[in-house]
Amino acid sequence: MAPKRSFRPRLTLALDTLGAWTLAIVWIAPLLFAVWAAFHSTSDAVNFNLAGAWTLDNFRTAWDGAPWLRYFFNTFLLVTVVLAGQLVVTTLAGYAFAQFQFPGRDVLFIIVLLQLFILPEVLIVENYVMVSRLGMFDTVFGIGTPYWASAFGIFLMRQAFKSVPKELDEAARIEGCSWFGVLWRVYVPSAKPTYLAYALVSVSTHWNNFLWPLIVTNSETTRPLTVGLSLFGAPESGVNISVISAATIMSIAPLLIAFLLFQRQFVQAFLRAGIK
Amino acid sequence: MNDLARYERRRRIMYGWMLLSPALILLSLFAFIPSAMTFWSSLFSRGTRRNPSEFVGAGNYELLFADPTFSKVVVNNLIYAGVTIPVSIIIALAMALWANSKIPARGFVRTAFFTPTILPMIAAANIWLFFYTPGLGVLDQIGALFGFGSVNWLGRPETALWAVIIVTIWKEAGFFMIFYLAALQTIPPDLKEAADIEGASRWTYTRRIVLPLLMPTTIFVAVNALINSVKLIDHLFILTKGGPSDASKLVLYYIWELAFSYFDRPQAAALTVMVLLVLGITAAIKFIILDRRTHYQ
Amino acid sequence: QTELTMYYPIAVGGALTQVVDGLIAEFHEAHPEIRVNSIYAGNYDDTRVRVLSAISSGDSAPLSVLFSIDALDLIEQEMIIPFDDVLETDEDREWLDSFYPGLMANGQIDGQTWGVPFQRSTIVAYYNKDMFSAAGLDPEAPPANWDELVSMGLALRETGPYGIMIPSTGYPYWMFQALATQNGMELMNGDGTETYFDDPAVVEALEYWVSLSAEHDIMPSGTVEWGTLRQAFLEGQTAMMWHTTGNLTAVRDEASFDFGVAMLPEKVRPGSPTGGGNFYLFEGASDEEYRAALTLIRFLTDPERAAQWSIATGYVGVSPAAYETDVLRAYAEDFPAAIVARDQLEYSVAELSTYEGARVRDALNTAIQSALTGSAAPADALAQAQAIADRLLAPYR
Amino acid sequence: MTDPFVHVESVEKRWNGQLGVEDISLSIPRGSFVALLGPSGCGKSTTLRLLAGLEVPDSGRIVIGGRDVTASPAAERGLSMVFQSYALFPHLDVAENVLFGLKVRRVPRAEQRKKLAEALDMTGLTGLEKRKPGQISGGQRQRVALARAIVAGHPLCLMDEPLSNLDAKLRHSVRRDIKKLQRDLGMTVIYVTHDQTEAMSMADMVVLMKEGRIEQAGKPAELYETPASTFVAGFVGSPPMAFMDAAILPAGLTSAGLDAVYGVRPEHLDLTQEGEGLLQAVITHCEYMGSETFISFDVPGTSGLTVRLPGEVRRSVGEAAGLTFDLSNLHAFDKNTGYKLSR
Amino acid sequence: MTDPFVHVESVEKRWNGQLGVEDISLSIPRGSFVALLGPSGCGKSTTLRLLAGLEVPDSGRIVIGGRDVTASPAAERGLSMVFQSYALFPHLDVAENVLFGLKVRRVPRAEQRKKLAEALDMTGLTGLEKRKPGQISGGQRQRVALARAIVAGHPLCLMDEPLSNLDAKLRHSVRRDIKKLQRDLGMTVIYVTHDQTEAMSMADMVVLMKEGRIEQAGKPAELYETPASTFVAGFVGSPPMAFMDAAILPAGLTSAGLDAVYGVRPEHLDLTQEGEGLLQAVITHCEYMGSETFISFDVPGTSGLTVRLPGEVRRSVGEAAGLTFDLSNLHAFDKNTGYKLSR
Ligand SMILES: Nc1ncnc2c1ncn2[C@@H]1O[C@H](COP(=O)(O)OP(=O)(O)OP(=O)(O)O)[C@@H](O)[C@H]1O
Ligand SMILES: Nc1ncnc2c1ncn2[C@@H]1O[C@H](COP(=O)(O)OP(=O)(O)OP(=O)(O)O)[C@@H](O)[C@H]1O
Ligand SMILES: [Mg+2]
Ligand SMILES: [Mg+2]
Repeated sequence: MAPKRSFRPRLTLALDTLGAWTLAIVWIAPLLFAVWAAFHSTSDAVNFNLAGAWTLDNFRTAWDGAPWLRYFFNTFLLVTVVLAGQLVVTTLAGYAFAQFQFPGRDVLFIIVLLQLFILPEVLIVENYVMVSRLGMFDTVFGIGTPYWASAFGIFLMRQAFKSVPKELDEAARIEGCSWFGVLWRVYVPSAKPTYLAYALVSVSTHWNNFLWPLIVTNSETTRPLTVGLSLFGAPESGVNISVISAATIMSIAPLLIAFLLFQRQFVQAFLRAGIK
Repeated sequence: MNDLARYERRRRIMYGWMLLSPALILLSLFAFIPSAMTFWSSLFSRGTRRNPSEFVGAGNYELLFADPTFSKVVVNNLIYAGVTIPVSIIIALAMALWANSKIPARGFVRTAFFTPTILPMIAAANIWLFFYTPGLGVLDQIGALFGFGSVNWLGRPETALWAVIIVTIWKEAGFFMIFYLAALQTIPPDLKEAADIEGASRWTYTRRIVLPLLMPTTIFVAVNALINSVKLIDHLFILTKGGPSDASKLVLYYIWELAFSYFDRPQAAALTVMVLLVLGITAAIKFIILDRRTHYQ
Repeated sequence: QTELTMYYPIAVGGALTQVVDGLIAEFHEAHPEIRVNSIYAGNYDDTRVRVLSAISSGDSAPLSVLFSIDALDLIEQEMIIPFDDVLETDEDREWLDSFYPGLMANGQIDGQTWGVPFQRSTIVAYYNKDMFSAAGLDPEAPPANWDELVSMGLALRETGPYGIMIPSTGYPYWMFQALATQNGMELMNGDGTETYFDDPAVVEALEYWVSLSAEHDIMPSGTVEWGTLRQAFLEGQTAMMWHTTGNLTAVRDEASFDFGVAMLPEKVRPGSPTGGGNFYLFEGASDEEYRAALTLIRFLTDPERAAQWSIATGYVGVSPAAYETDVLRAYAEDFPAAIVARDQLEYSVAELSTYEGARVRDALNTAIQSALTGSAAPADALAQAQAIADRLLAPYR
Repeated sequence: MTDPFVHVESVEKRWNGQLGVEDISLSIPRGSFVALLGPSGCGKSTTLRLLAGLEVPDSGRIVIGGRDVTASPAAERGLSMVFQSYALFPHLDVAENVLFGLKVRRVPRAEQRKKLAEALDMTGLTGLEKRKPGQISGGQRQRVALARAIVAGHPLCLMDEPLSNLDAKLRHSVRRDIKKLQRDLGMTVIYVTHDQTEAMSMADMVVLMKEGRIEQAGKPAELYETPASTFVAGFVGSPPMAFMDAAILPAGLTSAGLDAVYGVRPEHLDLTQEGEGLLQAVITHCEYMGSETFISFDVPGTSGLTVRLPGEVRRSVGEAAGLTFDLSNLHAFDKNTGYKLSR
Repeated sequence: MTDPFVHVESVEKRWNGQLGVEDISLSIPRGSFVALLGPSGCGKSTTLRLLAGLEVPDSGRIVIGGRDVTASPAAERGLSMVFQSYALFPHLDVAENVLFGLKVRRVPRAEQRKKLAEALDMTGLTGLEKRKPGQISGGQRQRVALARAIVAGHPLCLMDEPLSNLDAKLRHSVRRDIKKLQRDLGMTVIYVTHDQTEAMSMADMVVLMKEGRIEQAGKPAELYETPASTFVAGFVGSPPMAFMDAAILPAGLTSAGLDAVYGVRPEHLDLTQEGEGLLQAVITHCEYMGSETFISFDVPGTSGLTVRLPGEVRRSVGEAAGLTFDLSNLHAFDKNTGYKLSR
């Protein structure tokens, strides 16, 4: 016979479970409905005809309705360019802030942190002028470069590099590494969880970014998914809910599937990087 | 021998600046210079064929204050921030506590909470549009089951902003949950055990230990939520376009409209300057006051 | 070979894209020396942003289709040039006279022509004949005036669906212009420097609109969504809707019931504003590009093409000659709804167009929406809109 | 009282089928100081946590103060606990940390103040009331944890390696303080450690554990002088007991036969000239400790042969020497099971 | 070679004006094992880091192997270092960690392989090549750090408290391994520790530091038997030397006058019946250690009076007893400066 805990903890667990499940279902419901609508004809969808036949027509219509492949490619290129630039810039700056003592460093750091609050979104007008002036209007670099010097990234990298034990740095130096060698062989590998978490944040942010690309893209050849989706979803003459749901599902599918497959690692990366 | 130390120092300074230069150049190009330019252009009137641009000082600001839409969007944005920030924080906290407890199907619950976060706001808005549409929408259909009449959620000034707020909370809470979850996992389990032995109830433990220890996270999340309440407007493009009668128009959307729809860059600049000012004050409060206070270690 | 970049205000890849792409392909065949690169940029507002962005960042965009009512602002921003600067031959000038005058109204300013009509529409009333029958109404006799609209609406409401839906998001001012015109009052003067939002006839028009839901309950309260209205009509939520003729083909393709198209009802006169997009020529291109652009515009607006376009989309054929073509005649024979828009052109007025157009329209939109949503009395709302318009327009008078 | 204060009866706990602890039975008299000793992973913490009520046993019975508490939650067992990491609440100051339990139990303010003053006084923390745990040293943190345990006034206090985060010097002095506190307050303390010195010097009773089971329980001297197995013999004492195969000893010297292994403590070994003594050996290490020198030897068939000699003794590594010992000081164990052979 | 291998000449290092170390002069012969000993914060690590080239001295000169390296970067000094935390790269496996330096220096593959095999063999790590530091035990991590230091083949190896993260048992065995490696490879080792047992048992020369200065340097027995000051006397030996004011000793017993303080080691104190002996004392602690028992006493005017007795001795706390000692075993120090009084 095994001694059992009293009744109270089991009751709380039951209440917790009930609460958590309810909230979870409420939270996921919109997405489920969108999926449902995407696979049904419009009238079945809006009338909740549970017997309605499942169909792929909406996807066919949506797929033919816009150059999605191009949009996917653009978005993919965009997140790659943004991430690559961010990794280089934030690594260098984070390293400087974490490991180099020089006058003015702390003031500079505060200035960088200020940028956390000077949102690129708020500066759309002048940034748009700047991007035009630099000849980057309607290019993937035009969308990407303003995000390269991410203050959040610099902050994270500094944090990660600071938490690398000083001994590792010194051991590498004794073994003959230059400052770059130390950065490359010690700091960068040690900050891997942070890189991973940051990459995830960056990719999902820029996969989802809308306002800025809306403003600086002009053509199909640069337009990312989100802007494409918004154009697709707001035609002059009216919308078809099922087709829009299909397009929406289609455009979120890659990220959603990636997330569902890797959600454990995704969440873990966040937790391990200790972002807070 | 002092030369040695001095040489070493100089080398470090050089490297430091070298490493920082890409970031500084980019920050200047896309944050600091544009900020300054925004301020500068907010001092000039708009140039048209009839009235060339001229220096007007605070003129644009005066115009803005005279503009009823301006006060409307400010009030809207205050409501938007005032509701989305606390509500999404509270929901995120509840989610994190649940997602961190030993309930069945925890993986599903976590995924459900977090999934909205990875959707583009534009896509989320499309989905919610389907929810809100009067007559056809899911909300109305559910309401009909309980005998409520059709409600035009996005089409009525009383409800439009709230409809937008709900979408924002839905999108944000899961994201904030992750930060709380991370923070919860850094709380050593023996604190809970120590409290158990002292006879603290779950509620006491949560209130007296967990919440205070989560304070830095709460501040971080609150600042993020505040920033989002300024920048998260993508769904307006799909859901309401700021209507009806500006009932759901937010500041950034208005900036966009001023600049790209009305071609009134100076007004947009003036409004931008005010937003930057508010954000700057927030930044100061965060860095100077809050960060100092929460460093208990 | 001359390269032309043309911005076009439709959602990429929609049904319309294929039509436009088809037309361009035909053009390429006919004029191999010109290459047209068309960029589909979404709705009118988005497209305008796109074009202006492109131009201010130094790209050349010699021609584009933009909102017909943007002309004044575009002139004011010194963005467009008049067609008169490019026309060379008498034949060219004749071509300019071949359009319906109603469609030219918005594009002719200060004695010059700045816009040439292409993707033009007007508002028509779509109605569900099956529902009319079900409510005991004659499916061939849609309401001809305001009172009939209400009485028929009430009859229809008896059987369940709403009687009518007039969209009040997207372009509320446009719908409202129809009502005001029917009540005998235009909303602005020809120069775009005056508006008459607080005129009693205008106020009465708004009161009528509001009464449809508030008093008679034949229209849902709150605003009616432009984007989802077609869906609502197709789903049988309403027996009538006012919408752009541009929707005609889509409704025809999707409707599972018998539907009719009618002119809008009259109060003191019949009336509807025109709408839609014009071709504009933008500053900063070379003469050669302007010539090529003109060639393209003439190609796309010639009667054969205009007829084809009208059939494919439901938009109005831009010249009387278009309706004389065999294809369109045959089509109209088969589908009489297709010429309702043309017939209505006789009564149509220019779309609301002033300096500071976007803001003035927004002010009016806001007034309309506040009245419809019950947050302000029509008279007060319109008075406020008029005040804003006065303030905005003062510098231009 | 004849009844033991804490009584554990064949308690067992498994982690997903894997062994945690098994067949743990203990009787602990009121007021005694019991050390749970053993190598890492042997189940010391698990045992303590079962006692504390932080884990529920799979089977068995736990009685504290005459009350069966097997299924009671931690708070109802009337005990306090000091954690290895101290488990101080980082956002509360010293006073609040100490008073946490009293506040939870809504003890009146005045009494709180009185008890706080007492506890701080006893632990020498007076004056640090307003500091946060992050602002005091490791040793002081340790004392706060103690004060928190004291203030509750429970007769039973459980401690899980409370000294392992302190450095050697401090450990020694806090050890004495804990012992003194326990004696002065008459508390019953169950103390987990993996350091045999700590267990031997502080405890009235040492419970040596191995792989989830109790290997031997008894007074410190019992474990040292009559170890129940080679494991106990090798774990207790520093340097530990050396072992020799029966086979390498001069024939006829012992009676237990070749299946035995003999243990001898360093203080019972003597150095002789090369060629003399019972064993011939080569010096492998020579460690000078100030008051004494340890010399270790390598002899095939033995392990850990070490001689303890007073003062400094200079011998080079590699030198040969003889070793001798008194047979009465040998401990005989079964070669296969490791358990003591009754002589 | 008559020249010392490592030569440090009045080196000084300040941190923002605050003292780090001062006037450090040392001569270390090739192949010797030197321990830097001292309490926390006395400047041991700083001295080591100055030697390693991780810090630049404010003044003074450092010569290694006849080459003035005062201004050379760490990598060019031809030395290896073992850190307290081992400083293993967590993302590299054991083999990669050991070979890190060779890879940085682009040593040919074949040679890398050969040296790796040797070093792993020497440290008993063979078979663990592919494990990450997180997947091996503390003791094994320590060995990886050693292997990394060995593989470089430098004649000088600096170690900063390399054993302090290990538990008592392991510490003892690794201590021996390090000593053996050093002897076998003929390396010169400079070893930082705050544990006097470690320093005494391993080093050929102990450098005892205090507040940034060298207090006494010499052979272990020198420090134990002729401590230069009360600080040295109290730091070396366990339990440490006890001190008695001259005033409490029976008058006329000693010659140095009342300004002296006398030190006596536990092994030189003897217990007598109450009322007999030179001092009358009360027992405050009684710690049984298996082979011996330490009994501590409280006598006004003395500190740390402890007697070392063999085996188990049962005396109760609070009991009275007499103490006696041989005068020749007393160490006399100046009461004010703490320095040794020449007899
Ligand atoms: N929560 C747990 N889940 C699974 N296994 C556990 C858990 N806690 C302990 N164990 C296992 O039970 C055994 C005993 O662990 P316990 O913590 O009691 O050892 P210990 O003697 O305290 O060791 P240490 O000296 O390292 O603290 C170990 O094998 C351990 O891996
Ligand atoms: N980087 C530094 N900046 C400022 N002060 C320092 C620095 N490193 C050491 N110090 C100071 O120099 C003195 C000597 O420090 P050091 O680390 O050498 O001591 P230690 O003997 O190694 O002590 P421990 O045993 O605690 O490691 C200390 O007072 C310390 O505070
Ligand atoms: Mg344990
Ligand atoms: Mg140190």
